[in-house]
Amino acid sequence: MDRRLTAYLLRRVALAGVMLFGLVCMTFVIANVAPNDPAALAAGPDAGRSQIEQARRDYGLDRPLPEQFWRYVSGLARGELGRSIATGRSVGQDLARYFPATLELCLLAMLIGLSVGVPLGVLSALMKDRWVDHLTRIFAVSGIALPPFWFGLLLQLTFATALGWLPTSGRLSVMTEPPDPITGLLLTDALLRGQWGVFGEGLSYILLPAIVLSFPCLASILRVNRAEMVEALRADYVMSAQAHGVNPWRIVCVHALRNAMLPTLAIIGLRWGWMMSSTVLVETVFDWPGIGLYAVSSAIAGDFKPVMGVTLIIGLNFMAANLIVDLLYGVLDPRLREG
Amino acid sequence: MPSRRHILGAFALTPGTSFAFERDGARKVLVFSGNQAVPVLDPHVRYDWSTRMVQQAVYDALLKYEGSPPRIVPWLAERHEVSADGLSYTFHLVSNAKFHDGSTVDAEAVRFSFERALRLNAGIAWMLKDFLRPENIVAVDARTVRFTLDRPFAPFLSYVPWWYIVNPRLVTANAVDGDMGRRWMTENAAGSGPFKLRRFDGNALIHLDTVPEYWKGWPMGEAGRLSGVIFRIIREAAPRRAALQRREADAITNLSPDDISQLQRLPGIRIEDHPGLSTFGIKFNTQQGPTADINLRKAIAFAFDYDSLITIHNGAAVLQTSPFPPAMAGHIDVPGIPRRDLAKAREYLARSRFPNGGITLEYVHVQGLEDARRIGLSLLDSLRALNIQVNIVGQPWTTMVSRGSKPDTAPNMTSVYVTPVGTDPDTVAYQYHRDSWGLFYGMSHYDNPEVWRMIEAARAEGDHAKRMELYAEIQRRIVDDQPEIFGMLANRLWAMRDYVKGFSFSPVRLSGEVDLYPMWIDA
Amino acid sequence: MLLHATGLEKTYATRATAFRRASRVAAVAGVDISLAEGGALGLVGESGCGKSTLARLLLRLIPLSAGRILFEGRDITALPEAALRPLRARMQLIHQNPSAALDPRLSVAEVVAEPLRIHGHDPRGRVASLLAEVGLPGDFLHRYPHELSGGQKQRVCIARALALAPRLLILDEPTSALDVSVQAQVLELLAGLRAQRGLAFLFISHNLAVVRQVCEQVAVMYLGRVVEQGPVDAVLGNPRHPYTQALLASVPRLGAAGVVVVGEAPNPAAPPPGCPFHPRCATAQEACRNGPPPALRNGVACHLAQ
Amino acid sequence: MTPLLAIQDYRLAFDGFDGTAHVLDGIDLQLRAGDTLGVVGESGCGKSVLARSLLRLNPSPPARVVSGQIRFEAEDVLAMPPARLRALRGRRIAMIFQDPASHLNPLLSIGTQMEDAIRGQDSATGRSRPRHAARAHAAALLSAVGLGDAPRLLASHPHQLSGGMRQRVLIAMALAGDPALLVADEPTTALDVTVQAQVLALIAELVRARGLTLMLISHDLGVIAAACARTVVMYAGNIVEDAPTAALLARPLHPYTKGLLAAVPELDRPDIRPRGIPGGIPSLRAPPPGCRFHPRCDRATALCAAEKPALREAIPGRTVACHHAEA
Amino acid sequence: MGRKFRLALWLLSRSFASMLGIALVVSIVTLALIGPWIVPYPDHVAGGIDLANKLQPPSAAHWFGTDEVGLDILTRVIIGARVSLLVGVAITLSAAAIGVPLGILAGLLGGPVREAIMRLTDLFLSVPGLVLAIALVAALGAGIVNAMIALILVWWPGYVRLAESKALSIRSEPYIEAARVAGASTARILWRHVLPNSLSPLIVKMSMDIGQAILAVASLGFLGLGARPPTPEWGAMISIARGYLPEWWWYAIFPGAFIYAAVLGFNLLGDGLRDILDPKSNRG
Repeated sequence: MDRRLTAYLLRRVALAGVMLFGLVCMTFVIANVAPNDPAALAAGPDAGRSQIEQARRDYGLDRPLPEQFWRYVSGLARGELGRSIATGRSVGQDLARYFPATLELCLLAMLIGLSVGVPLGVLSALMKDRWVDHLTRIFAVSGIALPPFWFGLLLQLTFATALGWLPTSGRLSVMTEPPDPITGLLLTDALLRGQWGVFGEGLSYILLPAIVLSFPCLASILRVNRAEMVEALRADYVMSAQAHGVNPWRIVCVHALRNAMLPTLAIIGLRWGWMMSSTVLVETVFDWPGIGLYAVSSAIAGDFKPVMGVTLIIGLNFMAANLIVDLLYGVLDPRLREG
Repeated sequence: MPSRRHILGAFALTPGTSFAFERDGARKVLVFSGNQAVPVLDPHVRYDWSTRMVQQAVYDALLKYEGSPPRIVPWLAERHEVSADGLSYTFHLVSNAKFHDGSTVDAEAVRFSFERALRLNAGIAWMLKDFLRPENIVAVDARTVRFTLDRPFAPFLSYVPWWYIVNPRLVTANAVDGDMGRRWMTENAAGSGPFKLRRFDGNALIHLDTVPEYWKGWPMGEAGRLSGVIFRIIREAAPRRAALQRREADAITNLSPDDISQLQRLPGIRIEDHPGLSTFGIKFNTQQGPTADINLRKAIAFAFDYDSLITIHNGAAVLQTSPFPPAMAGHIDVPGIPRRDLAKAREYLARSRFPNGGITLEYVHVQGLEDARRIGLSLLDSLRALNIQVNIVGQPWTTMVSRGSKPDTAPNMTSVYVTPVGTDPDTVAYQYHRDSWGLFYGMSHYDNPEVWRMIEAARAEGDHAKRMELYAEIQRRIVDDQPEIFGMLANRLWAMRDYVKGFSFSPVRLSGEVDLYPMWIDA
Repeated sequence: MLLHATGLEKTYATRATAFRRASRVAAVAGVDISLAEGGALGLVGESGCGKSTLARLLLRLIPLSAGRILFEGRDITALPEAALRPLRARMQLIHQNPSAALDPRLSVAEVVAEPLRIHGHDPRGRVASLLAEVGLPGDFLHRYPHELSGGQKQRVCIARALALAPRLLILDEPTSALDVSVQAQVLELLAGLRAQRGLAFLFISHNLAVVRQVCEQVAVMYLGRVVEQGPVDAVLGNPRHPYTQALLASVPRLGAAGVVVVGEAPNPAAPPPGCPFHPRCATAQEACRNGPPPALRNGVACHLAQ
Repeated sequence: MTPLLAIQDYRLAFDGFDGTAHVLDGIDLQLRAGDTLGVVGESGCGKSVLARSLLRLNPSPPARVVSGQIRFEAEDVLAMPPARLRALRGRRIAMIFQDPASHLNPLLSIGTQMEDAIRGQDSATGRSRPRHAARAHAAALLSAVGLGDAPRLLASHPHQLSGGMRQRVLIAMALAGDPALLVADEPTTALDVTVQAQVLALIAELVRARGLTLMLISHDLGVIAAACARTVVMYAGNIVEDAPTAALLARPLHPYTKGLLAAVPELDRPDIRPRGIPGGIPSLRAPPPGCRFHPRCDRATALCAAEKPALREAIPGRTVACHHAEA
Repeated sequence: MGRKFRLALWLLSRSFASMLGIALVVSIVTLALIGPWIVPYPDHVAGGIDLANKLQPPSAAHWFGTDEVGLDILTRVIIGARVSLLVGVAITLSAAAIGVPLGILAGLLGGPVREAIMRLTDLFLSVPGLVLAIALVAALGAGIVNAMIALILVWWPGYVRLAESKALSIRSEPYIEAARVAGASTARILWRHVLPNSLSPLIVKMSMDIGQAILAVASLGFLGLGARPPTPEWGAMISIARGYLPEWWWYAIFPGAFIYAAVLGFNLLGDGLRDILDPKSNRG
């Protein structure tokens, strides 16, 4: 890695640091505009005044806000994300437990999105203004328009309840012990450990939520890819490749698609963050034990430290995804590589 | 309704045949499912129905509640004595009780556990905190422990079953920074109960193994003993119900009345439907705003459509006839407790500061509580007759409690479920004491010094008959002052496969909580 | 002197990315330009030589890196934008691509009226006469740019530029986007306007024949510098700088192919040392390769031509 | 002898919202092997569309062939099945384009693009050649267009090359299939004048050395004059004049050709003021009846508005489409 | 402009998807406008309950069946269109009203102003929108107004981005230079040239965003953080209805289908408009 790239990376990381601080400030403000009393939550329903005051001291809620903020930020610097008021558990540890589930879900969804979206985009572009194209476009817009929670319920109703092909919710059946973690991603671990049964079962559980989650992303990829393919197929270099008698398949799959994939890549970077964000809906529907469900249940209970933690993790993911996309751009686009 | 049958046939029953209960080797595993997670297992830090169900499975206490009406039976303590002045309680422990690591449950463990709970000052601590100081718990000998209260406290024994005994050796070994093992105990157990933790993921699944050599033995006999129990958290009603139908779960709870009426019709499924102890009331703000006016409160109470409470629950509820639940000692049916009577309602309204209505009142419920929301709709519908608008607001628990802590901010009306943790009437009566002001069950900021005096007196009264007399009067007075709409007691509901045996109901347990110890599968 | 600029320089900095170093590009490097009232100076050179940048520097549309500009004898180098605005009435610009130079949402009448409104004149009546002056009939007033042909659009642009009665017109390749038959019409129009209104032209073009038609003076630019300057007939009839010679020789004549000159203009971000033209120059010598870039003396900037 | 290329009454229309644009309106053109033909005309006259028609590169829709035939080596181009068409493209007819920057794929290396062209030709002729052989052939082609240091060049990407080099690379790719006809569509318009001279010289040299037939499209009569022995003048979708270049320049017959010549400023004759042709190019959606040039023509008569003049041989070896072109 | 308008119509009519979009949007808007006068049970809009009739399947009396307190679902779904449309439009307009001026300012002024605005925008863009909205609504309390505030807060940065990039690209247009040469001030350039020429992509984005805002509000409603009872809101209806699946399927199906139709309509319309007004833009 040369020095320029290192310097660039450092600059981006520093920028990300500033953004994260901004995020922390924002979430902290939100957590504290609420006219609620977290100590009452911490102390439990039947607690008397003495227990509530005890909880207030335990969680440092009796300190002035600037001090609380300082404690939170300095905790972050040490890698601590604070404690959940409702459960007293460390948010960092909770996230470490739930994030792999979400990551696995998002990775699979992205995989589905790419492997369906790109070919459909190409097909649609090749068939521009034919009925295949119209159908694909309506399909693509549907992906964005379908409420994920409703779509999820419909899939559950069809494939789990009516047909009984797939399980309704959860990540594994009750009697299946998850494989010992290597990566923390259940499917990967099952594969690495050669536990095919667990892998198959895990797949049957993740399939529906991953499909629902992938839909908007798939649709975006499809739309961008189609538009860019249409553009690329009209481009002068495609015409000259045709004139030079280059194999038509190669023109589509290499000459045009390579160019169309660049903007598609940018969309993937953007969508990664959105996708993580929409896990709050999908995980709620499918009882998927990830950070989305964690965020929703905490937020509804008025427990904000977990929500702040989830916001930070998703923000971080968003930034990382965009950094990776920028770097990939440099790899794929020779124009960016050298002056 | 043929159409519904048809749907049911299509949606629900097809897969049922291919599933059976879980097995672990030769033994069976019971899968129980509810909606509520168990984030913190520490018995001295937290309790709610799901948490306490698991705590009850892995821990033992000196005494235990059983049956309906609930009785207190000896458990770790084979017997106990109370001194004549009502201050000193002496418990004698059984000889054979062992923690899961093999060490004996001795008097020191009991002392340690009570002290730990009091010092942590969380969870259950409120029950005894004001009467018992840690230094007044003495391990007299290895099998005798004595508690000396600061002042007489009649409900003492009714709380003891919720004070679980933890293994001092394990707790001390895992203490960090003087936290008395709090961090470790969040996800680990140090108990002597009938079950051990096998897998603990408080948000998704808790797998408990039976302890074969449990000191108390197994009521169903060794042959019927389960391999263990899985508590699976399924947050949504529909998939939970589907899980029961597909036999992915053997027993489920947190059911809506409509779920029950649905499941009742299915073969192989049994409904457990029992009168509960939790009261639902709509607390008025008696200090500030329009509802400070007793005539308005009465008007609302007479306008409310009580029958809708029963209809909403498909009949699985009974109306309150007193502030106290019927199962509570000292309960009386208070004569004249309001029922819908629009003429009377209008009469009271005419006497209030708002003779023609024309006001909007806020009705707050905990966000996500379906029943409370629906009752809000019913209230809204009822009060239209008085030309009173209702603004239904769902708020997080924290916000609701924080608002209710002061009369200035407390909502006009707040829907509140209250579950007494013991059978002693003081548990309920004390809600109406000044000390409860601002706590969630004290949101009405009920102000009647005479009632307060009677509550204090009843609390310290040793004579049972006199105590009950006092409580009867307290109930009458409270109904007179109408600090709330006295609502209903919803039935506790479970649905289980018919091969699930050993279920025993006790109203003192919290909403979905079951005693897992006696349960087994007969198939 | 209507316009007198000395030592104009413009360097751009490009930003560094993950894969690219930040660099500085000298688009214009030390150019002196003078234009007399009513004169016409041609600015010729190949693409990227800095002639368009120079035009925008002179109009103060982009910030200068160095140099001094006198317009009507007044130093406008450091004049703030607000103080510059009234002066803009007297120095106008015609763009290369008339399609892009017209706001697609404004009608012809609105386009021509805009400068008048900005400077507080009543546009009524003037617009139609301006259009007539550039040879467009009155029924064009309510048309939109997309309804016009290229030549007509350029006429509208000229009308807009003339609205404020400027003294100086800077024309940035005004006919290169037009067809030959239309180009001749527009050139005729421009020549007529210049004669009638006594305008001064700074006429930028890569087409030497057009410059020779329109201008009295010419400056030849190469890589940000003026390499030869003088009366148009002298420079184009008897070029002294090897680059000017090459440029003239390359033009295909009717009936004769152009003479081939080797190489292409170097990247302005990495100009060659010495005379920037030396890698392509048939007569280059040691001094051309290593010495400093030659300065413009007696109308030519060449180590060998003096 | 059959001509290499024969176009008969070729009409092409573009369908759009505003109606149908009759972009080519009955083109008749023949080309013999070894010809160097220039096609000149102003923007929108249809010269590029005509060039692309030879390889059926006009996207359809919106393009639609209304009538006519294009025969190359006696085979009907318009009726070719896709496989034949691929064998035609690049191998028998090669094409180079106006803007070399946009006609090279920015993301692929020069080597990849050249190899694709070479292998495309191979598969069309049923030959197969290993990758390194294709690469060697690419290097040979590069040196044929005057580009040295092939290995480095093949590894580089289009943006690293200058405009002239890019056009040379495109020419090299056009030569990959050893074509009989080279169609060059404004090959120098985007280039600077010094580079333009280089590229024109290269094309002339290739035509000479390889015995190529050339069809050079340009709006610049100077460029055509430099490279072509014969010139065709197009106006609004019609061929209006077809003559040996020298004769055309010396004595244009069609009024439009005359106007065009008079409008070009001559570098060496500053004393002659160029004159424009009044009016503008007509709309192809609603072209004027009769001769499409008649509204701008100072010699137009009622006949011109009524009847479209056919191409006729006015002088031996020269044809013109004008009612009034005197011999 | 007549030709442009006709061209737009012609292009739209050629696209089946765009026509479908227009049809859906027109239907939803019509329903929203005349809803209160056509619903079969106007009483059921504001919460009168009818427990005797709860959970009735679709029938002649109740085309879409009834809900868990006996309210007519058709009535509530139609009135729900009013709520959703109002909220969607309000969120989009407010977000645009905040974002567009900031973006154009940033694009035109450049320098530190641009840096400040764009960094703030980037910050908000990197925030997971739905999570932030959930947190905000949870903090402020559930309710349609709070949901709107939260969504406006996460929505405006998109408009800054769009307006800025549009302003940047327009800034380098020769006609802006021409205006500067004519002596136009920055404000005049903004108002007369940049804003009108940025309108097309803005209109496209707003059309799409109305759909997305409807979806977002429904999502919050689904999580129990949207409209309060008795306000009929599609997402909140599904939130309750999911507890009644699968037996009482009609309760969840109809509100969901309406959300889908509404969002689909606005997105297809936006897509169609983009093809006409703004063909070169990227389609995220």
